[in-house]
Formats: sequence, C-alpha cells, structure tokens
Amino acid sequence: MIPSNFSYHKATSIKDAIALSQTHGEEAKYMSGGHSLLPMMKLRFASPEHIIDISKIDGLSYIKEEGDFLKLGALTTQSEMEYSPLIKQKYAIFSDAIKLTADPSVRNVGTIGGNIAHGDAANDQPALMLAMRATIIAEGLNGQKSIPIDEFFHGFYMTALEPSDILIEIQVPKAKNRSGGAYHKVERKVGDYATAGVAVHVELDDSGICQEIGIGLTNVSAVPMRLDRGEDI
Amino acid sequence: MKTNLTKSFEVPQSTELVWSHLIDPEKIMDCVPGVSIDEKVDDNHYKGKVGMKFGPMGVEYDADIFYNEIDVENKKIILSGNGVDSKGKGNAEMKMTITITELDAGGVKLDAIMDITINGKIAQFGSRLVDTVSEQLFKQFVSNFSKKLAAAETAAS
Amino acid sequence: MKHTITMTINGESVTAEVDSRLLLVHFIRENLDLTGTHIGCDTSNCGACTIMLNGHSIKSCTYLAVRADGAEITTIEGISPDGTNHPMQQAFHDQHGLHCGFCTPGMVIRSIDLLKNNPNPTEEEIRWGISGNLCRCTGYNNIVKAVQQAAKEMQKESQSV
Amino acid sequence: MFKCKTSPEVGGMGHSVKRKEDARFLHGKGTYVDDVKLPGQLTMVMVRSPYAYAKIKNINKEKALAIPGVLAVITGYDLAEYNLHWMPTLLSDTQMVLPTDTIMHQSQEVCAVIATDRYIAVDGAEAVEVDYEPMKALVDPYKALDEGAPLLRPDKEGQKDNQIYHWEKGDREKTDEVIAKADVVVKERIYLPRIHVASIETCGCVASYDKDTEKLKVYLTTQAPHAIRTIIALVAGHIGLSEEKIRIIAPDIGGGFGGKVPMYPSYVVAIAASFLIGKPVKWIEDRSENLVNGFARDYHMDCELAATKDGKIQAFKVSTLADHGYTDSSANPSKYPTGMFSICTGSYDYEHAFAELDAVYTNKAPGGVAYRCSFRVTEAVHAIERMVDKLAAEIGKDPAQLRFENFIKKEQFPYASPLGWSYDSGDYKATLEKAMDMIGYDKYKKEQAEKRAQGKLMGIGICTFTEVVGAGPSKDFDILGIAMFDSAEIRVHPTGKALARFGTKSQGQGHETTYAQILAEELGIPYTDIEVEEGDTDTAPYGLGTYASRSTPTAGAAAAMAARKLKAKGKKIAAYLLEVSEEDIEWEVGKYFVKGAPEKSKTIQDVAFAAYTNFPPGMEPGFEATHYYDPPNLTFPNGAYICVVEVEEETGAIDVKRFVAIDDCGNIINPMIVEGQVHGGLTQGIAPAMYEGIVYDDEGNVLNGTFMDYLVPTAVESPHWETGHTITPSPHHPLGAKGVAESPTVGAPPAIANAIIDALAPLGIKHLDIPITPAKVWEAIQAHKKK
Repeated sequence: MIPSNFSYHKATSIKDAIALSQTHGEEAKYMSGGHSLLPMMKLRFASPEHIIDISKIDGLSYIKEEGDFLKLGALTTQSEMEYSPLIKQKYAIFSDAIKLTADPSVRNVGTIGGNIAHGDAANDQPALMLAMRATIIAEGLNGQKSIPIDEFFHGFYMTALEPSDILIEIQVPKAKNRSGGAYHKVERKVGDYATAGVAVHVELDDSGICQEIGIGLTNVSAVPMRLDRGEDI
Repeated sequence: MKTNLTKSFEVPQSTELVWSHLIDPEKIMDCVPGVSIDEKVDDNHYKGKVGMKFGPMGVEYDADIFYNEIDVENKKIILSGNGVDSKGKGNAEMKMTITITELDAGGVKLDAIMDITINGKIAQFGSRLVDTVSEQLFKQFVSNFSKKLAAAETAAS
Repeated sequence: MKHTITMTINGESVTAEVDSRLLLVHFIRENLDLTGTHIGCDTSNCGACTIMLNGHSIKSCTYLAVRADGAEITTIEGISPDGTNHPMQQAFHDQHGLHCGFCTPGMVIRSIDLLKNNPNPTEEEIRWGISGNLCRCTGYNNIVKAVQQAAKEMQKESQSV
Repeated sequence: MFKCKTSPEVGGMGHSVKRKEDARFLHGKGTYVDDVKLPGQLTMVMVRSPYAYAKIKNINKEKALAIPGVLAVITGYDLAEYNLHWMPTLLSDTQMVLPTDTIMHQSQEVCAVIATDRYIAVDGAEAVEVDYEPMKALVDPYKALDEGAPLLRPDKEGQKDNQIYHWEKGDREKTDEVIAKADVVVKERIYLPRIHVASIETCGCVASYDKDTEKLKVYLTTQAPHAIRTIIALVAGHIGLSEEKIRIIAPDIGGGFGGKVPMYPSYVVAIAASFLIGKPVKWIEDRSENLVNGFARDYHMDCELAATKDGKIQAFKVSTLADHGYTDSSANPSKYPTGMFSICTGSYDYEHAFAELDAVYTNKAPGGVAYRCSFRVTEAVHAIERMVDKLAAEIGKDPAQLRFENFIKKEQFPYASPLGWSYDSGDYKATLEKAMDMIGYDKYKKEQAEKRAQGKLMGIGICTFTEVVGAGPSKDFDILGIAMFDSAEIRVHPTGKALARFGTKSQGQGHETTYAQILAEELGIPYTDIEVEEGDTDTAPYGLGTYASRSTPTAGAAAAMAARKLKAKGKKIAAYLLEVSEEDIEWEVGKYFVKGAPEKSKTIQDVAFAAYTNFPPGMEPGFEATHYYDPPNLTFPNGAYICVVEVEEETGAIDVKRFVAIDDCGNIINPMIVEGQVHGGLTQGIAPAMYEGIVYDDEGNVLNGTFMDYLVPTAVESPHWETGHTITPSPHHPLGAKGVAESPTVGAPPAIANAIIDALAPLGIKHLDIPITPAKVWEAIQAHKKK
C-alpha cells in the first residue's frame, strides 16, 4: 500500500501554510499527524496532489488554562494530552477517551486538532468537544475565527473549515469546582474505531444538583452528534 | 455490499410541479450530489458521471442511468443507475423507487426506496463508510430537490 | 518532487534525496538497508514497523520520510549498538518473549518507550501499552514478563547511576 | 514427571535452555524474505480483481508500460504460451496462475506488473486497464449444490455440478440406528468460519533465474521447501526447470501456522517473470492480499450426539459442508481430503460414529490451509466438544462429570477409535482433574450459583480434546505422492562440534534449540556445540516440512535415530581406542567406558576426533549419519482446558476471567519453549473464538480485508494464560514426545464457546457460532428476551 504521487510542502508558519493552500487550491490538503489522511492515501481513497505539512509550525502545541478556558494547541499530540498532569487532574474525560484511541505509538503522532478537523464521526475527540461545548479557533484567509462546536461538523468528512482554514486551537470551558465527565466507547477490540461512543460532561452546583450537562455521541450518524433529548432531561 | 434506504419527505409544492421534476432527468439528476449527465442515449437511457468527494476522499464512476418505469397513474418512477469506477476498482449499482402522494393539507409526500450495491475496493476497505455516505447523499438530494422545487415555484409565480 | 533530508539514524547523520511520497519505513529498509524494521500490515495496526523518532515510538509505515527531516531516529539496530543487549532485549531473551522474531524489533522499541513514561507498570498497563503491536506467536504472556523484568533492571540501573 | 539425564550445560531433554536463535532477532539481524536484496532485483506487484466473478474482456497494458520503470505486464495469455497459466493444487485440483478468461474470486490475481521499484510497480498496477464483465457471484455454499446453480468449473472435464467430492467414514446405518433408538439425542448445526492465519510476515519470494547456469534460486516464505521444489519441477519441468537446477531457500520465516505451506500463484508468476526477464524478481504481499490468499476452516457441520438418559455416549454423527472456494487447494495428505477430521469422535469411549463431508466450489478464494492446527482437527474437536456440552446441558449433568463418565480409560490405550485411529497414549482423567484442581472448579461452580441467583451471567467452559499429529506414516500419508517422512543429517566435526540439518523448517518454534537439545540428549555433545540448519534445499536432507505439529514427531525422531547410528559407530571406535571388544563398552551420556572399569573411558569428542584421525582399520572414516524417519503411527497429544467468563447482559461484553490449560504432549524437550508454544496457540484459539472471521457479502466482496477490520487480538484481548502438564509418553516415538504447538489452538475455542454458552444458559441460549462477539451475544440476548 503506497500513496499516489504528490508534492510535499513544509509550512513554516500559519501564514505560510495558508499561502501554500491558496497557491495549490483544492488539490492541496493539510497534514498534521497524518494518521487519518495517510492511511486513506495508502489505500488510494484519497489522492491529493499537494500535501502541506503543518506539523512543523512552532507554537501550536500547548495545554494551558487561560481566562475561562482550557486551551489546547491544535498540534498537541494525543500522548501529550495523555501525560499532561493538568489534564489528568482536572479533565479526566480526555484521559478516558485517549486511552481508547488507536494505540500509544499512533497517539505519539496523532494530534488533537487533526482528530477533530478530519470530520470523521468515528473519531473520539469530537464527541468530547460536543459534551464540553468547546469552541474551535481556526485561521484562514481573513484571519482568525471562532466556531462553536455545534456549528463545526457539517457532514461526512466535512466541517465548517474552508479549504484554506487551519484549526489552530480548541477552547474548552475551564473545569469548575464540581464538574467532570467520562467517555465510554464500545469497540470490537482495543484501538478500533468506535462502534459507538458517548461522552458526558456534567456540572453540579454546591448542593450537588446538576446544572449543566453535555452529551456527545461518536459514530452513530454521519456527523458527531449531540444528544439533545438526553441533555434536556 | 448492499445497503438499503427507505425515506419519506414532504414538500409544499403541487403534485404537478413535483411530478414534472421527477420525470425530467436533467432536473432530478441535478439534485443528486455529484451527478452530471453527458449524453442522452434514448428517452430512458442517459450516460454521465457520478463523482463524490468527502473531504480528502473521492470516487468517480462512469455511469449509465435508466428510467425503468414511469407510472403516471400511480405517480411512481423507478430509476436505476450503474457505474464503473473510472480507475477500475469496482462498480456500484443503484435502484431508486419514488412514489408521490398528495397530502390533504396541501403539498406532497415523497416515499423513496433506494437499494445500493457496491463492489470492489470501497466494499472491501470502506464498508464502515457506505451507510453513512448513503444517508448523507440522500439528505443532500432532499435538500437540493426541495430548493429546486421552491425556485421553480417562485419562477412560475 | 524530490527533497533533500538530513537526519540522525542510530547516532549517524544521514543525508538523502527522497520523493515526497516515500514512506519512512521504506527509506529505513531500502535506502539505508536497516532491515530490522519490518512491515506487517500497511495500516498502522500491527506495529512491526515501530521505530523511535525524537524519543517517541512511532509507526514508520504511516510517516513520510520527508517529514523526518531533522529528526533523531533509533531503529532496533541502534538500541544497543555495541552488540550487547539492552535490558529490554535481554529480558525478551530471558523470558522467551519472542518466537518467529518478526514483531520483536517493534515490540522491543515500543516497550522501551512505554517504560519511559511509566517506569514501573502493572501487567494491565503493559498490556495496554503494547496494544498497538501485534504478535501472532507468543500469546503475549512472556512479552509482559519480559517488560516486567526490564522494568526492574532499568530501575536498578537508574538508581545505581 | 520427566527426569533430566543431562546436565544443564549439556542441555538435553527437559532443560529450559534459552533459545540459540534469539540474538539475531533481538538485534534486527534476522533475514526474512523481504530483507533479501539481490543485484539488479526487480519488483512485482499484482493487479487484482475488484469482482468476485467476472469475465475478462480485455487487458490493456499500454498506460502501465508507458510509466518509466515499468518493464513488463504479464498476463495469463503470456503464461499460456509456456503452458504455465494453470497449476495443480496440493489436492490434485487445478488453480489458475493467471486467468485467461474468468475471474473466480475477489482479489484474484489478474496480471502482474514488473518494475524497477515497488512504488513504480504499484503505480503500474493502477494504470493497467482491465475490462470486466461482472457476473452474479455464487457465495452461499448451500446454494452451490442447488439444481440450476451456475456451474463454476466448466473447465474441469466431467464436472457436472459444484460438488468437489463426497467423503465418508464409519458405519452410517448402524450409527443412524443407534441414534434413532437413543434416550437422548442433541443436534446442532455448527459453523466454523473462514479465518486467516495472518502471520505478521506476509508471503513473498525473490525468484532469481540465471540464464547461463540455467539455475533457479528462490527465497521463499515456505514451511516446506523440499515439497515446493518438487512441485516447481513438476509444474515447470517442461520449460527446463528440472529439480536439480532448482534451489529453494526458506530464510527466517515470520510465522507460518499453515499459511506458508501451499504454492501460491504469485510465486509461480515471479519465477516465470525472472525466467523471462533474466533478473531477480521480488514479490511481497501486502496485508490485504495476504488476507485473501488462503484460508482455514469454513466447515458447516450438522452434528448429532446420542446418549443414554444418564449420559453414556452411544453414537456421534456429523455431516459437513465444506466451502473450498473456487478450487480445492487444501494442504492435506492425498488420501485424506478432509485431513484428520475423523478424529471427531474425541476423547470418549463409544462404539458408533459416522462422518461425511461434501466439498463445494464457490466464488471465494481457495485455501484450506491449517490455522495452527493439524489438518482439520480444530473443526473435529469443536464439533464433539460443543456437542458434549450440549448433552450435559440437556440432561442436566455437570459437563466435567459427563466427561469423566465417558473418557477412554488409561488402560484402554492403544485405543481403536470408531473412525479408525489408533490413539497411542493418554490419561484423560488425570489431565482433567489437574485442570480442575488448578482453576478451583468447585469454587467457581459455587460462585456461579451465587451469581446466577443475583441475575449475573457467569460461565465455566471445559474442553477435553485429543489431537492427532505427526504425519506420516508414509504408507498412509503423502502429499502429491511424496511420502510424509522426515529427515536429519548430522555431521560431527573432528573437534566434537556438530552441524545438523533437517527437512523441516522452523517459523518460530525454536528448532535451532530443540533439535540441538535432542542431539545433546542422545550424544552428550552440549547443545551449544551443535549448529542446526534448515530450509535450504541444496544442503538440507529431503523432508516434508514443518506444519501440523509434525517436526518433533518426525524430524525430532529422525534426529534421535541418526544420533543412535552415530552412537553405534562410536562404540566401535571407542572399543578400538580402549582396546577392548565392542561388547565390553558401555555408554552413559557423552562417554563410552569399559564395563566394570569406568575410569577407562573416551568422551564422544575423543571418539569424533578418532573417527577422522585414528579409526579402526577397514572402517569407513568420518562421523556422520543421516536418518529418514518414517513414523509407525501418529501421536495423540491431548489436554484439558477450562475457561471462566462473565458476560454483561446490557452490552454483551465478554470478560475471560481465567483460562487454565493442561497439556499432555508426552515427554518434553524444552519446557520453556513448550509453554511459549501453548501461550501462542491459546491466543490463536481465542482469536477465532471471539474476534476473527473473514466476512463475505452476498456479492462476494471481502468486507474485512485489512487489520483495521480483521481483528487479530492484542495483548489486551489476550488473557493471562495459566498452563500446566501431565505426561504420558508416546510409546512409539523414540523420545516419547508428541508435539504440542497446535493443541491450544484446537482446544481453546470450544472451551471459550462452552463457557460463554454456559453463561448465557439461564437466558435460554443454547448455541452460538464462533466468533462469539459482544454484538452477537447482545443480539442473541435481545432475540431471547422477545421470545
């Protein structure tokens, strides 16, 4: 299994990447970790003529709390998330999901941004983002924009990102005192795509009464799905 | 591999307008995502291309499209198509039956049954995608078709 | 489209001209003749192609060679270049953690990376930690034992330093 | 238990010495076929059919040949010029090398692209334009026998339908009669799905034909290099490839399990390509190609087991439909088209049995290789072990107790089975007792009762199997007429070190260590002083290869026998050196001494030196021996496995809590290696029991052609195995050994299936076919709830 010929371009900055994308148009695809795109290329389901490597862009790999948000740089690898003390302590839902995503060597390369931007309803992170009501920050031709997660997934492998847009950051509301979540995934064996998965995030008030609930579903339709009816209850 | 979709949807337009769209290959094919008609072989047989793109993924079929049945009385059409992957990696066959019924409250209800058979590489390696893709294509078809009808209605008035 | 890339492999600097689409595993095996890295599945499920890139285990069948420009790579041949055994290799030998040997290089490299993040793993953590590496011969029991032995040895070593 | 005769330094039988072959593998220095790089080597990639059944209307090579670096596109028409487009299968059916008109299964080889490099060859394969006319594929084996079913093999003279053969064994009438009169009869249709060995190394070869010397050298992923050499000579002798000009080299093999026994079409094409182009040609399968190249199982078995009301088994009958794909390329002995399937009467003593099988053609890939099991034993054992459990459930008797009451007793060996085998030895009762002790059977029974009372699903599953391995004897067993024996050749050098060569081929079993240990046991030469070589037909003695657990029973025995020839010669030399008559010489491991005067002695090394320097007048010099061992009978390893599972009713999730495996494989050469083989076999047992199965849709598409969907268990799915042994030596094997590597793959699936069904019993579920996945369990639970 070998991909078709393409031209490889290494982007040195976000601006550079966007310019490259402009130059090469629709036949250009961004690659971060490459663990969603390259397998498709090896199976020759995808044959982009240009690959723009955004993985070497500095400054897009971080996990930090800032203002009201947990901010995740798009190029943060799943492994970096897995071993982050901040994530372990305050955002256990990620630890749940990451352990079940592919395998450790894949997680060493695969990025959180790529997992979301690919738009695959079978990927694990989108459901988490729905449950936590994340905001996607993207940069494109006309500068930065922020996209609420509920407007992000448009269809099968289709997202709100325009062809030149790069997902650069994910913002998740900062963990409150009494908040938390979990991810449960049914898979045929470890590392498999989810047969189905569910991410639940809840926030309780001081008396232990649930104030907020977010439920995201993996791989039950063409797009990662919010379980509205469940949330209403 | 086979997949089957049974769907119903409603549009507010008149039976005549909907029916006229259904039996016009150019109008209906225009609503199916990725389909282009290149050649009319005869009244019931058209040649064209079916190209689909989902993010980085793409497939293209050289297709033959047939009107197998146009039943004016029962307002039912049967369309079929078969396409061969332009890179020789397999084929796809589709049979779609659409029946329309006038609604008491106005508008019409369309009942569609689609049977899709896919052979070759997509069946082998992409089976987890086929149902999802079919669902999505149908949704897009419904949306395109509804828009087209609305536009036609506006133009007529 | 050709690219000139330079990387350090097993401590030696290598410069080469590669095609955009050349997979890292083929670069390692065919351009550099380091055939200890194997290909087993092509879809990044089996881990036979696992190597260490900048200190992390990765699957070299799902990585473009051109992206490894500037990287530091260790393959099985470089784990213990003086011909002796790394504690992990010794443990696989002692515990009979290999049969046909085909998955072994990837399994050894993955296991070394596992201990970096978790020097004293439980049996369950080891099993999850090597879950991206398939072995068709051993039934994994003895691989788990080997990682346990190596963990002990490596902790002793690090304490004695 | 076995008592070691040698010191750990000598390392004879019973010592867990560490493996001699490990170092190269641990350092990345193993040489597998894909590691071979010959000067001027080209690469071959196959174009494969997207359809299961189609006419080829045209193959257009032009666009492919226009790609720089693509040197040739070879089609069936090109091969037909040399009459190489068809080849015989191991069971004397015929298989296309490359098609000239019809495609018979999805991913069948259509043509081959030869290029200077792998990447270019893949591009070339994509550029070949094939015009197909797809036809409706015949996928369901039951429909293959329907009247009016399309005739899939009109190319075969006299073939009027899709039946390949009918086979039967036993007394049908008597068995039917006993079943008709029995108090209790349990019935079930049991399906053992198509699975693939999926060794982590796929198949491949490097074929190199030298026009000047007219010699063909092939590096090949093969478990049976000599047999392959003979087959190539039989297939291609007419173009000048005669057997003495052919050299097959099986280098290190990355797992075989039966998948590397047959001759695959692509091997022949690569050889033909090298022959035509005059350069070495490498072909390496990718994983998807591998998963449709050969298969195991695919048996649909209608079983009936009859017993008295208190559970005395009286008769067993099984009628099987075997789906062989478009040709029968089963790797079975000629006289045994269904392999050893007639071992299906199991470990139990009863008189009447009947087994029959109809093999049919379908539009699926051919194969019929093993999956780490002696020819079709897994199918046989699954049938009887599921049925015994079903009987236990039916009459409400504990499955262990039912087995105890029906076991063949220790004193009944050699035991003549109702379908014609002569079981060599065993103590089934002791083995099951040991397994029950080890797992704490009674404790789990109690726990199960408590859990059931709480509405929880817990199951205990037992399998007590009898294997049959080690083919020959040659009077009954042959492959394409070549008798199934095996060989050993030992050369002891003047300094007392040795080189030993064998007709078998290790694929991870550790032959380099265990054969050295056998020789150490017999000769007293330390195992570290003995080099073992296999796999090169130019140097190794003729043998039939390694599969069906036959290496220890055949080549291992040959090693012992060859060593004994050397020992006999050594005795003469020792007598000469010690100046006594031969009758006065005695042997203890490693040393000859004078009877009554043990201080007067010569070591085996002294004697070896003398064989080249100071041998008795008139004696043929040198210290070498060869033995071709033709076993008098097969060996019958056996075991008792117990599995405990819990099933979650809401999701169908299955948790294997414990698994204990007690094996009796006779005397043990290296306990560490035996244990390792058992672990590996058990994981290849849980694989088909819970995860693996090649899935075809109604159109003949393979729906799980990569490791993304063909679910090979990882370390997480694989339980922590617990193992143990009983030992009843084989009475006819020179070392009392039996072979072991396949027992666990045979024994584990029924133990797991029985445990899961036992867990589901309170819900009224009586049978599920493997692989028993959570989805299948969940569906069964939902279906039973509706009832």
